[in-house]
Amino acid sequence: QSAWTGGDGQPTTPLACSGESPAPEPGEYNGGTPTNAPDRKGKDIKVVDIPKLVGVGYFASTSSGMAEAAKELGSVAVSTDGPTRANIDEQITFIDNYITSGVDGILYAANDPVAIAPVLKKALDAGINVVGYDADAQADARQWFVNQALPNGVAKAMMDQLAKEIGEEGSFAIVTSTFTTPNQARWISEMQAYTEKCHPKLKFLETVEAQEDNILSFNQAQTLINKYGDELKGILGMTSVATPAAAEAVQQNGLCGKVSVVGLALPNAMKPYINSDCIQSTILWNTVDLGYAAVEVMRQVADGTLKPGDKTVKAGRLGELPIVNQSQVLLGQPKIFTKADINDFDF
Amino acid sequence: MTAVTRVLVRHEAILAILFVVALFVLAAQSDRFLTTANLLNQARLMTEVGLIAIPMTFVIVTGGIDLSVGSILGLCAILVGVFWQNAGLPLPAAIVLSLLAGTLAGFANGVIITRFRVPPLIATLATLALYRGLAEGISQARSVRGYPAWFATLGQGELLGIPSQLWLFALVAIVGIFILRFTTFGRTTYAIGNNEAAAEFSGLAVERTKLLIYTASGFVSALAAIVFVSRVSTTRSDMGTGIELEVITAVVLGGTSIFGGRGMVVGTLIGLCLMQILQNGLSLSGVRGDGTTVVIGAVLIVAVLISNVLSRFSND
Amino acid sequence: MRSRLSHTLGTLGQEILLVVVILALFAVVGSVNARFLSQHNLTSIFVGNAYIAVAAIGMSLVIISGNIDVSIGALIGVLAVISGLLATNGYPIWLAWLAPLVLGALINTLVGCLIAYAKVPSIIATLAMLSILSGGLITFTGGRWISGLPAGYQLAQFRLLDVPSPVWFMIGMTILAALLMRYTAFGRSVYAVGSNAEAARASGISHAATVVKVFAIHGAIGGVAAVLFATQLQVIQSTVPVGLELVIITASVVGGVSILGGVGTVFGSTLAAILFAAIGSSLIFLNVSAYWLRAVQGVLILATVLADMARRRRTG
Amino acid sequence: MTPLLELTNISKAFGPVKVLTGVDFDLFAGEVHALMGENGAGKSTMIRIAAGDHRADEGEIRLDGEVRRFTGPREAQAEGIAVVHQELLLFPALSVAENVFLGHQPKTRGGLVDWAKMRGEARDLLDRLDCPNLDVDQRVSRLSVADRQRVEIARALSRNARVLIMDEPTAALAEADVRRLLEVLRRLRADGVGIVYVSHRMNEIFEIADRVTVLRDGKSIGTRPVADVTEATLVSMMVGRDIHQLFPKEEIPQGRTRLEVRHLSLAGVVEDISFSLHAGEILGIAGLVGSGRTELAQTIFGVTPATAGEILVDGEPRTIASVREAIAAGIAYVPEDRGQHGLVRPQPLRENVSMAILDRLTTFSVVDTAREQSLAKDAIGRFSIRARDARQRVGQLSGGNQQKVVLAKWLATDPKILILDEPTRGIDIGAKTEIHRLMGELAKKGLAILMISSELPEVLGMSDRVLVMREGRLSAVIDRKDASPDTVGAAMMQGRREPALAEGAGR
Ligand SMILES: Nc1ncnc2c1ncn2[C@@H]1O[C@H](COP(=O)(O)OP(=O)(O)OP(=O)(O)O)[C@@H](O)[C@H]1O
Ligand SMILES: Nc1ncnc2c1ncn2[C@@H]1O[C@H](COP(=O)(O)OP(=O)(O)OP(=O)(O)O)[C@@H](O)[C@H]1O
Ligand SMILES: [Mg+2]
Ligand SMILES: [Mg+2]
Repeated sequence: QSAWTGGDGQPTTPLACSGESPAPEPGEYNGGTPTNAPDRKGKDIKVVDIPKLVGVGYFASTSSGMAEAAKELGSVAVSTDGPTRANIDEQITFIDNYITSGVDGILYAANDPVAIAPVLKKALDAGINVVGYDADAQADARQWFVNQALPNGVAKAMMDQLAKEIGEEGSFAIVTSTFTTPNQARWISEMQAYTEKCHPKLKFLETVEAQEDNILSFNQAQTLINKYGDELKGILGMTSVATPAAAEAVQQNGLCGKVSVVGLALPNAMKPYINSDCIQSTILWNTVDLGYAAVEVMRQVADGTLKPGDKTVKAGRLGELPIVNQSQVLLGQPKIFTKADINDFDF
Repeated sequence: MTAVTRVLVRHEAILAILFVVALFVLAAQSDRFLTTANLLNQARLMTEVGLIAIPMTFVIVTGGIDLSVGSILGLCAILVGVFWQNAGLPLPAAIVLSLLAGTLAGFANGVIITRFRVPPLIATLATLALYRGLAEGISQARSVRGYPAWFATLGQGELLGIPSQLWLFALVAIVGIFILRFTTFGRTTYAIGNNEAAAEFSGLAVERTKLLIYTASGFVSALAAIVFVSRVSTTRSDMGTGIELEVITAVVLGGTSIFGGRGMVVGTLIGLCLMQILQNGLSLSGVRGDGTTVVIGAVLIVAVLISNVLSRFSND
Repeated sequence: MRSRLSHTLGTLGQEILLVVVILALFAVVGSVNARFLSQHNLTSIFVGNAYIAVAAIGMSLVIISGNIDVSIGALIGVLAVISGLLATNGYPIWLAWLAPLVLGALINTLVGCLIAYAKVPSIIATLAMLSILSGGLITFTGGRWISGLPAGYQLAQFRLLDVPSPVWFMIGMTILAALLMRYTAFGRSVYAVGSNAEAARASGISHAATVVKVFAIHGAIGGVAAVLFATQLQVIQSTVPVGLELVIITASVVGGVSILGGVGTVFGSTLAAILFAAIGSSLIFLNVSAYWLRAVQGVLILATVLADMARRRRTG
Repeated sequence: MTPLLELTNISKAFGPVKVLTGVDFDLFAGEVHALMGENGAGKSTMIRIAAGDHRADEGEIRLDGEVRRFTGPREAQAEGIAVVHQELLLFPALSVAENVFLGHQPKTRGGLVDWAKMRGEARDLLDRLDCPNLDVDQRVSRLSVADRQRVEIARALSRNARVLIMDEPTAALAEADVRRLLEVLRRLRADGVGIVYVSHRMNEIFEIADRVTVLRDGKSIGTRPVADVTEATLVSMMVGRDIHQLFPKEEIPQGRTRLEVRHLSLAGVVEDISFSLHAGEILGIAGLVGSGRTELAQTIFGVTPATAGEILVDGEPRTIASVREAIAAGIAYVPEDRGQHGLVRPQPLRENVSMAILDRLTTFSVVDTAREQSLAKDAIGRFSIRARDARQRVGQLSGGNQQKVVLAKWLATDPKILILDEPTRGIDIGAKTEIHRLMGELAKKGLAILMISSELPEVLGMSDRVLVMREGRLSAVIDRKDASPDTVGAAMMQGRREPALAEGAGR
C-alpha cells in the first residue's frame, strides 16, 4: 500500500531537508474587511469563540489561553461556545446566532473552510471583526488567521522526529481522525511530499481513521501493532486524541522503545508516557498560546492597529509574531516536547 | 366532550400553545429574536431537517423508522460533487442524477424492509453504515468546492424576500399534509401503523405503500442534500451525520407515536419550529449551546407530559 | 423431544448464526494474515470493545421489554467523567468504580419512572435524556479531559489468568444476565411485558415496576461499561464517541433481539458486539482501503441480518 | 351462607357513556353462575371490574363477605380470582408453557424458575383439556385461534382459583372442545370453585349453569335458577322481545355457478380441494379445529396464495395472488380473528367500514369523507351497531359490535362471493338471528356465500350444502336434506387417529 491517504488535492510545498527555512514574504493582504464596522478603538468588545467542537482537551486549552489574554487586556470579554461534534452545519448555526445576537468579534476554528465562508462573510457584512485560528476558512471570508504552524513546518517536524526515532529505513503507520478533516489531510499530504524529498527510505504502511475517539484510537493502534508485529517501528498520531491513545497501546503491549509514537498531542496527556520513558517526544504548538494570540490579534484588529500590509504583529507576552501568507499570523514553529521540558508546561 | 375541547387536548394543539409561549418568553429575553429577518433566517437553517422530517412522519406513522437519512444526505451531496467535477457532467444533470441515487437508496431500504421483512430499525441501521461508507469510498474523502454562483441561489438566495429553499420546503410540507390527511395513501399509512395484518386483509396496498414511503424518504433526503450543498457551497462525505436524531426528535415532539398509527405533518412542523426557535432564542438570550441542549431535552419531556395529563380528560 | 431440540435450536438460531459468521470471518482473515489469529490480537479485539458488549446487554433488556434507549452513550460519558473526577479528587478508588453503577441505576430509574408512570414513550424520554446528559456534561466539564488518574485506578488494565479484566466482565455479565433472564420471574416478566403489555397486566405482572427495574439494571450495567470505558486509558475524554448509542443498539438488534420486544437473548448481543469489533479489526488486516471500511461494515451487517431473516423464514 | 363473590350496586361509565348501572351479582362456592346479555350489555365490563382490571365508579365488591378494593389484576389474582378474557391476552413470542404460568411460575428451592416443572405442569393441564397435540414448547404466535383459546383456559386453570371467571371461553371452540371444557368445569364445581360463565350459546348454559343473570343495557334484568327458565324466557329477558326462529332458512332458487375451485392446494395445509358455489347458495364448511378451513378460505382470498389448482369466478379462471385481486374478483372475506385481521382497532368506526372500498370512495385518490360518513351511518343503522357515533374508535366497542363492523366493512364492497369465517362467534342471540337473516337476504339477492362455522347447529341450519374438511382435505359434500349431526360428524371424524376425539364430538 503506497498511497498516503488523506490528500486534499492542493499543491504541496515541502521545506528544505536541513537548515532553517526563511519565513516567506507575507505578500499582499487577501483577507476580507467588515463593512461599516463601528469604531471599536479602545472600547470594550464582546468576542465569541466558536471552535470546531467543544468537549475536547485541545479546544479547552485554546479557550483557556483566550481567557488569559482577555484578562490581561481587560477590555475583551470572550466566551467559548460551539457544537459538541465537529459538524459543519451546527457550527454555521452557532455563528449565525451570534451574528444576530450582536457581538463585536468572532473567533473560529473552521470545520470546513468553504462551508463556513458564507456565514463568516455575513458576519463581516454585519460589521463584525472575524479572526480565525487553528483551522482556516477561505481568506476573503475573514480578516486574519492565526496559524499555529505552517503545514509544511508540521510535516517537517513530524517526519524528522520520526526518522530520528525509528531510523531512516523504518516502517510506520498513521492514525488520524477522519480523512475529511482538512487540517489533518493537509498535514498528511505535506508529510508525504516532505518524506519523498528528505526521508525516501522510510516505509509507509497505512493510515487508519479513529474519529476524535480515544478508545477507537487505542483499538486502531492495537490492531496496527498486531497486524504488523515487529515490522512496525513507528506510529504517527495526527490528533491530540490519537497520539496518547497510540502511546497507551504501545505501553500496554510492552513495546516501549520498540515502537515509537510521534505525533501531535497536548503535553499533559503525554506526560505519563514520556515521564516513564516509553515515548520520547510529543509535538505541538502551545495551544494556550494559540488562543492567547488569537485574542490579542482580535483586539488589534478591532482597534485598527493591525492593518493590511503589516509584517509583524505584537502579541502581548508572545512578543512580535510574523505575518505570512498574505493574511496569516504565524505563531511559530511546532515545538517538540521531550522529557527534559515537558513538565514545565501545563496544558 | 365538545368538538372544541377535543381539538384543544390534542398533542398538536398543546404544542402550538407551547410554541407561542416560547415565542413570547424568548422575545422578552432578546429584542433581536422576534424580527422577520431572524425568523426567516432560522427557517432557512432548519430547512434540511424539516424536509426530511416530512417523509419521516410517514415512516414513523407506519410504525417504522429510517435511520439512514443522514447517510443518504451525505451520499447524495458527494454524488453531486462527483458527477459534476469528476465525471464532468453539467451541474443540473449532476443534481438530477444525485436525486435519482437518493431515491434509489430509499427504494433499496424499502425493498429490504418489505421484501426481506427486515425490521426497519435494523435495515436502516445497516444502510446507515453502508451509505455513509459509500459516500466516503466514492469521495475518497475529498471535498468538492467551487460551484457556480447560480447554484448558491437555492441555498443562500431569496425569492420574493423569502429564502428560496423555504419555498421548496413549503411545497414538500403541503404535499405531505395533503397526502397524509386526505388520500387513500394516507389512510393506508395509518392503517399499517395501527394493524398491518388487518390492512393487508382489507386489500390495502401495504407493501407498495411502505416501499413508496421509504423511497420518498430517500428522495427527500437527496433533495435536502442539494439544498445543503447549495447553502454551504461544498460537499463532504460527513455531511448530515447525526441528522436522523434531530429529525426524529422533531417528529416525535410533534406528536407522532413512535409505535405508529398516530401523528400529523402539522405536528411535525410545529415540533420542528419549536426546536429551532428554542435553539435560536436561547442562544440570543445568552445561553450557551450545551445549556440549550439541556433545555430542549426538558421541553421534549414537558411537552409529552402535558399532553399525557390532558389526554386523561379526553376519551378520544 | 425432537421438537424440544428444534425449539431450542430455533431460539438459539441467531446466536449460532453469529458464531458461524464470526468463525468464518476469523478463518478467512486468519488465512490471509495469520497474525490476526494470534492470541494477542484476539484479546485486543475483545478488550477494546468489551464496554460496548457490556452496554449492549443492558440495551437488550430494554429492547426486550419493548423500549429503547438512545441516551446510553451520553450516560456512559457522564458516568465515566464522574468516576474519573472521584478518582482524581482523592476519593477511594473503589468508590470511583462503584459510584457509576449506583448513579447509573439512579438516573435510569428516573428515566424508567418517566416511561412507566408518566407514560412518556421511551424513545422520547431517552432522546430528552440524551440532550440533557450530553449538554450537561459539557457545561460541567467545560470540555476538559481528566488526566492524572491515580495508580491502580485502571480497572480495565487488570488481568486475571492472563486474560484482561474487560473480557471477564463481558463474559461474566453476559452469563449473569442470561441466567437472570431465563431463570428468574423478573426475567420472564421482562419478556412478557415486551411481548404483550396488556396481557402482562392481566397476568398480574406490574408493567410499570418491570420497566423501572429494567431501566435501573440497564443503568447499572451502563455504569460498568462506563468504568471499563474510563479505565482503559490514562485520560478520560469528556465527550463520548459520536453515535455510540447506535453502535450499542445495533449490537443488540443484530444479536437477535427483536425491536418489537418480547424475544431475544443476551448472548446474541454480546456475540454481535464481538462481531463488529472483529469486522473493524479484520478490515485493517485485509488491507481494505480505509475509505471503503464503513461501506464494507454496512454490507456485512446487512448480510448478517438478511441471513437471519432467511433462517427465520425457514424455521417458520 | 355468604357468597364467595358479591358485587353490589356496581356502576361504571367510560367518559359520558354509562355502561353499567347499579348491577348486583353474587356467586357461591360450588356453583356455575351464567351471565348473559346482548353484545354490549356490559358483561365483559362487569367481569373486568370483578377481576380488578377496571375500577367501578360506584358499588362494592365483597369477597367472603369482606369489602375489597382491587387496584389491579394482580391483587384480584392474589385473592384467587382467575379470568379467561374474551379478547385473548397471550404473549405471542413466548411458549405455551410460559403463557400458562406467567406471573406465577413454579420455582426451584433457590427461587429460580423451574422450567422442567413448569413444562410438566403445563402438559398436565393441557391433557386435562384433552389437547395432547399441543406442544408446550411451541410459541403461541404459531397457534390457531382455537389452540390459543385452550392456552388461555389452561392459564386460568393453572391458578387453582376459588373464583374462575370465563368470558366466552368457547367462542373459538368446536363442539368436542366445549364438551371437554364443560367436563372440567363440572369437576371444578364439585371441588367447590365458584364459576362465572359468559356465553351466547344457550345449550351450554342449560348444560352447565346453576343460576343465570341477564344484563340488558348495563342493568341487571334478573337472576334465576336455570331450572326455572327456558330458552325463550332467557331470550326475551335479554332482548326484551321474543325471538322464535333461530335459523330462518329460506329456500332460494340457485343461480349460476359463481365460484369454482379446482384441485386447490396450499402446500402442506390444504390439499386438492374442488367444489363449486352458486349464486344464492349458502355453502357451509364444517370440520374440526385445525382441519384447514380457515387456510382454505384465506387461500381463495389471496392471503396465502395457492400453490396449485385453479379458481374460477363466474366461469373465468382468475389468478388470485393477493387480497386486492380477490376483492377485484368480487370476493369478500370476514376473518375469524377480528382483532388481528378484521379491524384496525385504534381507528374510528367510519374508517374501518370504508377500509376495503377506499378506492371507490376517492376522486383522484382523495377520500370523500362525506360519503364515508354516510356509509358508516348506514352501517350503524343497518346492523344496529351500538356505538357513540361513527367517529368512535372500534377498539372501544363490545366484542359483538366489533364483529358487526367487520361484516359491514365487507358488505360495503358489494361482493359477489362472501366468505364468512365463524361469522357469529361471540355474537349475541339477537344479533346472530339478525346476521342469519341478513345472510338469507343476501343469498336471495344472488350472493354466493361460503360459511365456515364450528357450531354444528349453525352449519346445519343455514347451509344448502355442507362441505366437510378433515386434515386439509375435503372428506364429504353433504346436501341439506342429508345433513344431520351424525352424517356431518362422521365425515369430520372419519379415520381420525385419536379415538378420544372421535368419541367426544361424534355424539
Ligand atoms: N374502554 C372503553 N371505552 C369506552 N367504551 C367502552 C370501553 N370498553 C367497553 N366500552 C363500552 O361498554 C359497553 C359494554 O361493553 P362490554 O364489552 O362489557 O359488553 P359485553 O356485554 O361483554 O358484550 P359482548 O357480548 O359483545 O362481548 C359497550 O357499549 C362498549 O362499547
Ligand atoms: N399461524 C399459524 N402458524 C402455524 N400453523 C398454523 C397457524 N394457524 C393455523 N395453523 C395450523 O394450520 C392448520 C389449519 O389451521 P386452520 O386455522 O386453517 O384450521 P381451521 O379448520 O380453520 O380451524 P379453526 O379456524 O377452527 O382453528 C392447523 O393445524 C393449525 O394448527
Ligand atoms: Mg364481552
Ligand atoms: Mg378457522
